[in-house]
Amino acid sequence: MKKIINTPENVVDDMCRGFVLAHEKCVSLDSKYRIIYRKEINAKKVNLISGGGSGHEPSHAGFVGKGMLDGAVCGDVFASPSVMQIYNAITKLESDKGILLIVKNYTGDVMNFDGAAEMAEEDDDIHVEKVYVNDDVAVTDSLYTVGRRGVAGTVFVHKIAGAKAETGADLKDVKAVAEKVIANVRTMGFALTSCTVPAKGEPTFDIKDGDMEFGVGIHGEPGVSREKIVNAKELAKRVVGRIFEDMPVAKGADVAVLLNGLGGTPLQELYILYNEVSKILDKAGINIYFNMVGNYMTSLDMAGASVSILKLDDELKILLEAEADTPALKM
Amino acid sequence: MKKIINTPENVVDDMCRGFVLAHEKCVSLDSKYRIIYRKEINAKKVNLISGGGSGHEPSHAGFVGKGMLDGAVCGDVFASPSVMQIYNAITKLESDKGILLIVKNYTGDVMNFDGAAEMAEEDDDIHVEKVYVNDDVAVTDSLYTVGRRGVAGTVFVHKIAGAKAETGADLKDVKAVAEKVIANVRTMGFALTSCTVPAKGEPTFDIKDGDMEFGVGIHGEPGVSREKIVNAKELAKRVVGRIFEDMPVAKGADVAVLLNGLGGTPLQELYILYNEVSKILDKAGINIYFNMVGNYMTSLDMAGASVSILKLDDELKILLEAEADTPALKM
Amino acid sequence: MKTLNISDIKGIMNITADTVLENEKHFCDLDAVTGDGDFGMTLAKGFKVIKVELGNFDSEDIGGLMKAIGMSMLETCGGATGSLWGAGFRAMGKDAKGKSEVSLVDISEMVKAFIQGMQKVGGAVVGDKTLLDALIPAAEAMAEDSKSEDVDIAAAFKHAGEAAAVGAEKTKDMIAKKGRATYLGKRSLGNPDAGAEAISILLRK
Amino acid sequence: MKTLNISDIKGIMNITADTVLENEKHFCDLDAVTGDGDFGMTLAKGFKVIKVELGNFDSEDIGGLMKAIGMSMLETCGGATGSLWGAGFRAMGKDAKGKSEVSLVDISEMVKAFIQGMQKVGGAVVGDKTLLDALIPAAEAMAEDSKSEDVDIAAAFKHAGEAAAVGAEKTKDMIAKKGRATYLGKRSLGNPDAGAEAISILLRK
Ligand SMILES: Nc1ncnc2c1ncn2[C@@H]1O[C@H](COP(=O)(O)OP(=O)(O)O)[C@@H](O)[C@H]1O
Ligand SMILES: Nc1ncnc2c1ncn2[C@@H]1O[C@H](COP(=O)(O)OP(=O)(O)O)[C@@H](O)[C@H]1O
Ligand SMILES: [Mg+2]
Ligand SMILES: [Mg+2]
Ligand SMILES: [Mg+2]
Ligand SMILES: [Mg+2]
Repeated sequence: MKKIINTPENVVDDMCRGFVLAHEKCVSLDSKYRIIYRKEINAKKVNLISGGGSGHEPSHAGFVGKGMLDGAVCGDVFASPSVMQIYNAITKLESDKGILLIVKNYTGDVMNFDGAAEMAEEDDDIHVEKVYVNDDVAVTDSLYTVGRRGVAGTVFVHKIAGAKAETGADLKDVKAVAEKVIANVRTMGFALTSCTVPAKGEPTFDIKDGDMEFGVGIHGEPGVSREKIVNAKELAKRVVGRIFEDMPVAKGADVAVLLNGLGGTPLQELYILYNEVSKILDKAGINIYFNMVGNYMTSLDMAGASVSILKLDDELKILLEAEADTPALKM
Repeated sequence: MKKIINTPENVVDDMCRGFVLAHEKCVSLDSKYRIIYRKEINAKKVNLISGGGSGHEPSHAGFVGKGMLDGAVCGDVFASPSVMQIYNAITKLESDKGILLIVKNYTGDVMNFDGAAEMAEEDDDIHVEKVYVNDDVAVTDSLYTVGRRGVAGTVFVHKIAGAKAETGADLKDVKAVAEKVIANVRTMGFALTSCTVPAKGEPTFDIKDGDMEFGVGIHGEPGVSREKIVNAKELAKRVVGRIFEDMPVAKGADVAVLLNGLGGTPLQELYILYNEVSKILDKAGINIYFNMVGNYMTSLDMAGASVSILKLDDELKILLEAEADTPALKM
Repeated sequence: MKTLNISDIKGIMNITADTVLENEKHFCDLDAVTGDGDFGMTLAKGFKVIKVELGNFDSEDIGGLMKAIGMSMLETCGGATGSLWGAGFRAMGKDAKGKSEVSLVDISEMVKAFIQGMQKVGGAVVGDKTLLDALIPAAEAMAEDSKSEDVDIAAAFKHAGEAAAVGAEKTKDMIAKKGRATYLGKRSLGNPDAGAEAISILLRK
Repeated sequence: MKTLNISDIKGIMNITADTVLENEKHFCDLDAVTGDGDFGMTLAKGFKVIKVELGNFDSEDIGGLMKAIGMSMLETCGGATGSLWGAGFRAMGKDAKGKSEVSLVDISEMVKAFIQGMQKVGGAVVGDKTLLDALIPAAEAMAEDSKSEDVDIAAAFKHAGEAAAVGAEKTKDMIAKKGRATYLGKRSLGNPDAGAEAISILLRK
């Protein structure tokens, strides 16, 4: 394992400290519960809390700030934060307008966020609503499973729900727009290499030189299938094709595209893939109204990328383009 | 080699196209000469041109925009752009106030930028000035060598000289402030893995599991010494120590720190290293007035990082904090 | 042995904790195959705190100890493990509240409560390829043993461990319906569930 | 052969270009050891364009051809190679301007001009561990041969190639003073300079 760390056990604490030192003008850290929150807590707006396992940097702490999240709870690497961590974030960010939890749909995250919300509602009478992001089309949704995973599309939920909350909207309206995003965003990813969880010290999965994992998640979970590596053009075709299978997009539609790097892939390659994705959408008569290219929801040092497509209406467009001032996204 | 590309020959062209598609609101592309330039050329201010080999994304094209560069010339991977590419950038961005070339100090870059400047001055009567960034303290400067390399500190030159040009300052003043930055910035880097140049298809150097290259450049050139990997704290100590050896920083001084990832290292580790660097400076009574943590001057997919320290005075502080609106840096 | 008091229970929990710590990497490796490789780490983190808790706890109330352990898990452990095991221990605590001595019948009830606590938050049933596939057969074996007066507690634990091992083995042939392994679909076939393997190992100590 | 005309020169340049293309990876590998591994790619990129140029060029003027080649290199090739080889060919073009036939004496002068062109932009001298360490001895051998009437051009090229090989070999024992290998300091010892090796290979074809 080749990592710039002190010890595997300290990775998350050291990272949180470094993060807050780097952005001390806008965020603070509760180091006991590993909560990163906006320096000025506004109890007159709906406050948004997200979080999950660490290892997805800049998600989620990087999106704490004006126009996006109010707090992010940092779990261990790839393990959702505990019930008590989340509960403490809720009480810390308590607001007259209530709290919205943005949860990626994983068994652990769902159970812990639900448990914390229940506790805050019962013990502290805080109004808490939750949305579950499940944008990953690699996983087929079925009644018999836990449903699709939440991956990079979560960033759009943070951006849009955050902008809505900033307008002073009520909890039910902020929740409604978050759910609108979730209903309209789909993501598909692939990995060229495994990531290495610091505590494990070795790659999560073995993979041969010419192979890739297609449909991989953001926790080093193996993907849906092991395939031969193909070129950028073909990759774009398969990824976008899988998204369209799940969510058809009409000719003439406006969409937002997030071309997300998984952590070990340089920006150069992300732009190459974006070029191919945008050619495909162009050919299909779909208009990329808004785009983001970069590392937004990573999986430690994994090489690979994901593409998220969000269908836009007028409300989503306005909120997507609203001001954001966070460590990882400024607009 | 595991990369998201079409063919090694097309890497730079595809990347440029993707880049301009992603940022089409603010930049344009001259695809013949691979020049990325501001959509609105302002011939009433000093125009800044930089560039170099590709593979350092977001450098340099990512810094084209308000408050930083006016144009970036993209060479092949790790090869400086040709004389004619640079010459065409100069004539395209011709301005009444003249042109400043920001050149990283490498034999190839210096020769090509010099050759292009000479051509533009002689054939077109354009007033061109040049500065050579040489911040890398890994390389000892000596009369008998080509001098130190230009590495991540270049980003500070773009930011500060760009802000100065935006004020309407004259060429000699913009050049002077660029040279002030160069005189006061030092960088030291290390690599945990080699990068892989697409055309070569294999890592530039072999490196064992427990080893690192200390004092590595940004082109996969081997470093100054091969050493055992040490923890983040010790890495910070060695890197900052080497910088202070070369450029002492007084107690009480204000500095800017750029903690730069080399492309394959995730943000998580950069924050861990930043935490250690900032502890060391704190102990030395040095105040981090400004910081940047992220991938700014990369070396393809190399795992590793560099630390740049810039000593600040009042002028540099104001310019550093001035507005910037570029794809890779907004403030 | 026919009954256990607080120090017996602490002894069992201590052995369990040590087994978890010894198997931290093994449990991670198992989770890496079908999940994300953190199961051992999360569980170990929890049981490290539990060991401290065991030292500090100075009442005779077995239910109180289980509740305290449950709260520690909710505080310390994230992931599916934190909520599940936290809920399990809390439910066990509620069931054994105020008891300073427990018989095999009591223990069998406590284990049932543990399972129900987990099911309340996780909703899994037998066949979903989770730790319940080891734990439920173990509980059934124990319930069976508790019907007769002759079986002593150590023997009952032994039977439970054997049932858990059989149950864990069966998870190899299951397609996951709960937890992270579901993302693998049919690819989860052939590998056991990490949680079930862990239960089988812990109960056989 | 005592003189070369434009088609002889084109022939030699074509062989050189093919040799560059065959050795693209080899030249990259050599550069990877002491530099950044792009030398073969850059040179190949230039010589691909030169091959086209050779086909299109329809005057007899040898100097004109060299100048056109120089301009192509400045247009096409970045890196140290673009400026150096561009300047070299342009200087050669100036030296041979208007000539439709060249003798060994002329060729020897052209090679000298090539070297001076490179030195004007690059400032390197013998011993700096650059391609000049192969090229200058080669030029000297050729100058020597050109003093006598008996030596034919092919033989002179052969001698030049041998001198270049010796010169390139010597770069192994040099610490670089120009180019990217300087960053290695003493670590550049033991490995030849990529440019010098290339000159040695090209002159021996
Ligand atoms: N809904 C559930 N009910 C019971 N056990 C579950 C459930 N989901 C997962 N598990 C168990 O938890 C184990 C994984 O725990 P852990 O690694 O902490 O989860 P994650 O990393 O997915 O958050 C699985 O091996 C399985 O035995
Ligand atoms: N100043 C110089 N004068 C002559 N030759 C040089 C000089 N600097 C470098 N070279 C030659 O150029 C070769 C490297 O070329 P290239 O890979 O294009 O350069 P870079 O990648 O450093 O821009 C070296 O092997 C050396 O022979
Ligand atoms: Mg997990
Ligand atoms: Mg180069
Ligand atoms: Mg897990
Ligand atoms: Mg080179």
